Amino acid sequence: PGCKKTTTTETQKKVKVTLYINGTLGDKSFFDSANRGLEMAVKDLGVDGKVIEGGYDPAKWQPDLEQLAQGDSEIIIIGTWQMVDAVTAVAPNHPDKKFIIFDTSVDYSKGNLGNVYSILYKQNEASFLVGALAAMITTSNMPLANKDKVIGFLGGMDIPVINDFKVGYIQGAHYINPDVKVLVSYAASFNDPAKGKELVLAQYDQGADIAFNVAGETGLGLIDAAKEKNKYAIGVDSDQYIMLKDKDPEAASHIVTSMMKNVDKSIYRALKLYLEGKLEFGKAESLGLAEDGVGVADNENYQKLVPQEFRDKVNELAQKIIKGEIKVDTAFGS
Amino acid sequence: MNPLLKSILSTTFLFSVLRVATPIIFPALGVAISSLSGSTNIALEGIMLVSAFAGVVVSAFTQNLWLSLIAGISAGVLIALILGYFSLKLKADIILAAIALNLFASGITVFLLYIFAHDKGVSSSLKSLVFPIIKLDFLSEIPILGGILNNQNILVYIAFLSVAIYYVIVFHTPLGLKIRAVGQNPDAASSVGINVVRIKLYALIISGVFGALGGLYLSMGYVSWFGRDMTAGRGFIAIAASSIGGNMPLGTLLGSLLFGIVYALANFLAPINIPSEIIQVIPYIVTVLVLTIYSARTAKEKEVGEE
Amino acid sequence: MEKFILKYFNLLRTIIAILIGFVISISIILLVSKNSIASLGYLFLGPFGSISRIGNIIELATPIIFCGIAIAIPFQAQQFNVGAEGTFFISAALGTAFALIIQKLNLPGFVYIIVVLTFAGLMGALWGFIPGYLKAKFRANMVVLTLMLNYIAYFISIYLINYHFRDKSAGYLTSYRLPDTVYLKQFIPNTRIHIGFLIAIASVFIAYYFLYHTTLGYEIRMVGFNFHFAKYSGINVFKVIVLSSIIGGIFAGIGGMSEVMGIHRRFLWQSLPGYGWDGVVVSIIGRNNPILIMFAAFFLAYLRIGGQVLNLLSDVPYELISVIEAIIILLITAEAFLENVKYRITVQVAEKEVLENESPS
Amino acid sequence: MAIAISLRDIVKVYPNGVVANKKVNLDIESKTIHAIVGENGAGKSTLMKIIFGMEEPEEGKIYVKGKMVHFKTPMDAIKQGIGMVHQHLMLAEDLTVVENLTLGIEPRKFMIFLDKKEMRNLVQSYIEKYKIEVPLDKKVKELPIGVKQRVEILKALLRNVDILILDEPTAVLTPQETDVLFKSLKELKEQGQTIIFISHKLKEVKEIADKVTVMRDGKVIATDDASHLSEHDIARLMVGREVSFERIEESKHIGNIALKVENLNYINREKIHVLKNINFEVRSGEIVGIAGVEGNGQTELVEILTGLRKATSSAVYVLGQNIVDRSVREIREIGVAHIPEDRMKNGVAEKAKIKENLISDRYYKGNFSKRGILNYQFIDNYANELVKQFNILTPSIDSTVNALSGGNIQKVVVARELSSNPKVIIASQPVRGIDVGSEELVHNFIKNARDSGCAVLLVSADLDEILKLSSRILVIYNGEIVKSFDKVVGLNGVDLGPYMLGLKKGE
Ligand SMILES: Nc1ncnc2c1ncn2[C@@H]1O[C@H](COP(=O)(O)OP(=O)(O)OP(=O)(O)O)[C@@H](O)[C@H]1O
Ligand SMILES: Nc1ncnc2c1ncn2[C@@H]1O[C@H](COP(=O)(O)OP(=O)(O)OP(=O)(O)O)[C@@H](O)[C@H]1O
Ligand SMILES: [Mg+2]
Ligand SMILES: [Mg+2]
Repeated sequence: PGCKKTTTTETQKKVKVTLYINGTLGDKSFFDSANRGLEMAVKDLGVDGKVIEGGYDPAKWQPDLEQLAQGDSEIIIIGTWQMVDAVTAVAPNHPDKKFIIFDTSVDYSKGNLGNVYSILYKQNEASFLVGALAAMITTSNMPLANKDKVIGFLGGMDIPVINDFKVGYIQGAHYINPDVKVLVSYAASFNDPAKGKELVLAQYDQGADIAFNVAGETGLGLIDAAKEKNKYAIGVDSDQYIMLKDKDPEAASHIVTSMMKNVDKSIYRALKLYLEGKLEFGKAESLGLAEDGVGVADNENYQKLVPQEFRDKVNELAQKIIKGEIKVDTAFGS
Repeated sequence: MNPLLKSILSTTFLFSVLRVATPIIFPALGVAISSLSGSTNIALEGIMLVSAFAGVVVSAFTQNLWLSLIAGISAGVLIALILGYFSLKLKADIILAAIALNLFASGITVFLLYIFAHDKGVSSSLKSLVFPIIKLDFLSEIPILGGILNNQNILVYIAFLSVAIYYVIVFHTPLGLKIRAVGQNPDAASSVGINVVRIKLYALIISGVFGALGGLYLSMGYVSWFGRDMTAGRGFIAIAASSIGGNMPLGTLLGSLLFGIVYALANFLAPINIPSEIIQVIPYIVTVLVLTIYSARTAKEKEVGEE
Repeated sequence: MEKFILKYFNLLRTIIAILIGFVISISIILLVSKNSIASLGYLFLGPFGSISRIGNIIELATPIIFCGIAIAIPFQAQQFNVGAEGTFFISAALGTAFALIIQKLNLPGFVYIIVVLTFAGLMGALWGFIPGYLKAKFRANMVVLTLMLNYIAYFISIYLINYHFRDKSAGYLTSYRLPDTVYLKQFIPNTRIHIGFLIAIASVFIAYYFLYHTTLGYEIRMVGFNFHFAKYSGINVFKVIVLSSIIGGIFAGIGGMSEVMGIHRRFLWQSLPGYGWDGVVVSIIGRNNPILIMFAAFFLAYLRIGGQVLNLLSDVPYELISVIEAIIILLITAEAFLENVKYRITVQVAEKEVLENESPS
Repeated sequence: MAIAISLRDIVKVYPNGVVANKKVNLDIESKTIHAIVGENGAGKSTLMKIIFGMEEPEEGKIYVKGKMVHFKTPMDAIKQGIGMVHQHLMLAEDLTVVENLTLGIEPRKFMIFLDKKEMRNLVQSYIEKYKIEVPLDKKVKELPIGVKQRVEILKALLRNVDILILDEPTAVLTPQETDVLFKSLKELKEQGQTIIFISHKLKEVKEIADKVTVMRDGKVIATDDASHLSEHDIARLMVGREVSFERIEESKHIGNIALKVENLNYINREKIHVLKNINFEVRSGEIVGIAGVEGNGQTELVEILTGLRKATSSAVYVLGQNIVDRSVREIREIGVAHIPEDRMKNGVAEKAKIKENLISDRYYKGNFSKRGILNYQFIDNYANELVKQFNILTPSIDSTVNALSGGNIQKVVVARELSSNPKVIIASQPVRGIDVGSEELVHNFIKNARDSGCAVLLVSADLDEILKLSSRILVIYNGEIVKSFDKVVGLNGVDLGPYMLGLKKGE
């Protein structure tokens, strides 16, 4: 079960890329997604990729990064705001190395970060869309909808990255109908699916008929709850319907759509640009609906469950956001 | 009526109490029986984890519930046996051995998960069975109780049955008598020819069985997959539950139900608009209070005759 | 020869246990690694591979030493207080908050540092007081109390940072950065070894001296040996139980804040970091003796850094590293391991000395 | 006569290197009562544990009824018909008497369930057979110590043994209880049991034993018929010198009142009136003995006088100061020393060093420490001095107490208490489990303390001890002082007995 590819016999030198995860794989969220992006790049772009799980002890991250910078990787990919301090400290000492940091940005005014490229995602924009969709569904007469105007949100922790989803979601829901009530629960854990399920069951009991999970593994409990209570669920980060449809078709059938945060695509894109010599280091890029950094999953189930008019409305709202006609709030800097 | 209040007063709330309490009742019984034998078993966390994992994997590959049950129990018992071997035979500190085993369980399950499911988080790529939900028609006739008791997972009923089994083992079998004797005074027990190490090992094995059922419930009842570290501290909460209950059957059940109630309450209260940390902390504060009040009442203090 | 073996038996046993642990680890690595020889090197020699890695060992040992002492002091009084985890955490959170609040005073660095560390120590004492008092007064079970208090400390800390001191520019739960003046200096180039490490080492000797050379330390140990006896002798058991928890809390509190002030420079934990449990591990391995605890902490840190290097440079999966660590810990405390050998040697020595000098009656 | 047990060249080395038995040879004849005596630490208990399979010898052979055996666990010994009552009680305190008695041999129902009725029947039948009365359904912790001892004996008999080892069974018994026990033992012998009996009370040995073996320093130094040996002979063999059993000289100087107890009452948690209106005083220079069958309130009285327990109502004056509501430490500082009844529970910290045990009441004062820092140099010298003075058998003051024999542990307690320059000594069973040589030593220390002006309150169930030391005697029964004897010379057990048993009352 090695994750490392050895390249001793290659004639042409491949670009070595290391993805360092300040946590572990299996989060069903951006770490897994980033890994997918790297795998895509290994396959299609022929880079030499390696992924390293750093674990959850923050004290280790900076030394690890330093080690990697001293190693033979040309590009080091890291993610999340928690790595900002580390990369800000390490990158200036290794001008020959390139760093890509996703889901956050370094502060370029701190100087000498010309070898760092930052990727940001406007998860609030896509969350706005699923919020709007949820509001339309709860007020509809779709088979599993009830007459209460209540929708649910399950967050992993009460922190800005999570609340950025929440803010967009609520704004989207209220854009459709200001009377819709949004139940918000936090699990205080990203890996307690049993608790996630319990929290959402309670939301369904309190009148919600659709709920949106932004809680990593904990969020998988939401989908189970939807299956058990026969309600709707909204996936996150990846297309969770596609992920589940073979393994648990019944649960998958409750997922109306997923709010996609395309970490994988963005990393693939960055590496591709790099190989083409077009990636601009020393700056941050913000990827929203317009850049396909985020989106709403469009799959067979979405088409089957959600009426055409709702889907049209979602598309229409997306266009408005892209054009700037709707400004979506954010939890950052608030 | 306020929908929140309405839902708390409903049968669904009590229904969920039982469901939430179940993965605490099992390990709490496990903690209780090993405590009676004189071992502090804080390895329930690890025991539950390996059982939850083994159950799902075997279920996915055999599609046979019985085999998964056997696999889950065997895995839990195996951890208990390792704990017993090190703490009883090799005289390792049992707390330390348990900490090491919890670490071990957490690592090995994720490692094997990756091998079997090619995923380091959840086993959703493995199609696991779940233990059935029991529909008892006669129960639905009973007004409120029916709503609470009916349609629960079979393991919820088994949890309650386990409390009774625990009672019988402890108070009505020679093994139970020996376990209590060994726990109170091992020298006394060995002076009548009882093999103290063996009895403690039996208690740990039983503890492993209870813990395993708790683990199986998490991965094959509560949800239908294994997730890394999915026990999320329930093995530690179980220590509190059995301690509140003085390791006695009814007490341990009540202790676990107390947790079930406060957790379920916290879940139901979660959507109201106060900081989640404040709601999340409630169960733990309640435990400290209950434990303190309970201890104050039974304090040996007065017996010693001092203030 | 036999006498020599007997004298150093415990040391020898530990070394053999560790060697067996290593052999098992090696087997695991041979099994899973494509490049096993290199992997072994990473695991065992990696930690000494460079100044910065040696630094890593010391950096990691620092909080473990603090927590080890924090656990050992109540353990010496037979109070199974596993609350260092929560105390470490909440003291760091409160200390960070305090440091940020008094930032405006523009205290000179040295004073600022002392004030903040003292405050954190006090908070640790306060948090340690709770289980100590509840146990002494109401006989509540210490293990359970402190387990629960760890969760409570966690939620209070997260609440405090999240709602009152969160860095608004950060997407994550993290406090504002502390002002530079309050940093504990990292004094060895290429490492993050900071003044906190020196405080930890000083704490080891202070705690050792405290336990074995002061009257309060004596009282703590006597209560631990037999509290009926302590009470009968006139020792105030109530006071000792409470004080042992408080003093343990002080070390955990200072440890938590030193980690913030020396390494992270902000409060950034989102979950309990586990140093308190490491403290339990080293405290038990070190038999509650601060000096031995220090060595145990270095050893545990060495193992972890070896794992970290292995993780970075080899193909051995991350999870197996904790499996290896678990196996080594299990073996280390196996007291009865080789007990037979020791016994046989003891008998030989004793028989030689005693019986042969006696004329059989 | 047939030999029940035969030991050949038994050597036992404890893991700490102590050689407790050094090539012991011993034959026990069937159907006799065979006493084993010897100083504290002579290796008696160790030898018995070897016979009972609790310790394995390093060398030597054991024959039971002619057959060589290798016991690994007590179960093996029990199977060969050997039972043992240990020096320290071996009962599970929270279990009932029936549960304790049938532990390991429980009658079953349907193979796996306890047959509780049959359990009681079984016990009942043995109670009738051996006439040893015990309550069936009480928890052991609720029983007085004498009854616990009976439970122990019954427990051994219940396992159908024919060789019964009793390690100091009378140390905790009253004379009356001892009498009852001895009657049972004689009866048992008649019924064909072989009994090995260990005691430090030579009078008892003379009374009941057929044979006596004397051990010293891990070896057997003599075995003979009991009738051939006088108490003095045995004592001389044991300690290698003459030992006096005479009453100590009268005190020369009786001073002021040092301890005064007025209207002391104590009602315990179960609402039982344990002590009723106790009034007495002890003057400096005198020893007042409190005689009584154990469990008549002595424990509570001593604990109240030493601050370990709060009385319901009382006035207690030590040297004129009222000590009600004072802490243990304050009471000790006024000058009260306390030799506790249960040395293992209160008297020592087993796993602490001897020197640490010797300073537990004074570590914080004088030269022992300064400003909270212990002065080990002083402490070491001090402890070495006490070890020498009180003849404590140990390789070093740094040894832990649990490696000492029972008697030497008692000496540690006595050494600490008597060396604190007390004005009042409250001594509970001060020589319990101590060999005759050391007993004399301890008694001498108490006497010297008295002569230097100390007031001594001696609480003991051992009438010989009371009669040997006391200047005055109070008899306690059922929480009341039922009689006081102001003249002791010429008194004997027969005079006290009726009061102790509550048959007689009055001034
Ligand atoms: N009378 C008392 N006075 C002071 N402390 C006491 C008293 N009784 C018990 N304790 C405390 O309780 C400890 C052990 O007592 P016990 O075994 O009865 O309690 P426990 O609940 O098992 O303890 P723990 O919480 O440590 O597991 C002692 O070390 C002492 O600290
Ligand atoms: N478990 C043990 N570990 C180490 N040494 C021991 C142990 N038990 C007894 N000893 C030592 O062995 C020797 C014999 O002890 P033993 O208990 O057999 O004496 P004893 O004759 O029964 O004395 P007493 O009359 O005081 O009960 C003593 O020196 C004692 O210190
Ligand atoms: Mg609706
Ligand atoms: Mg003895």
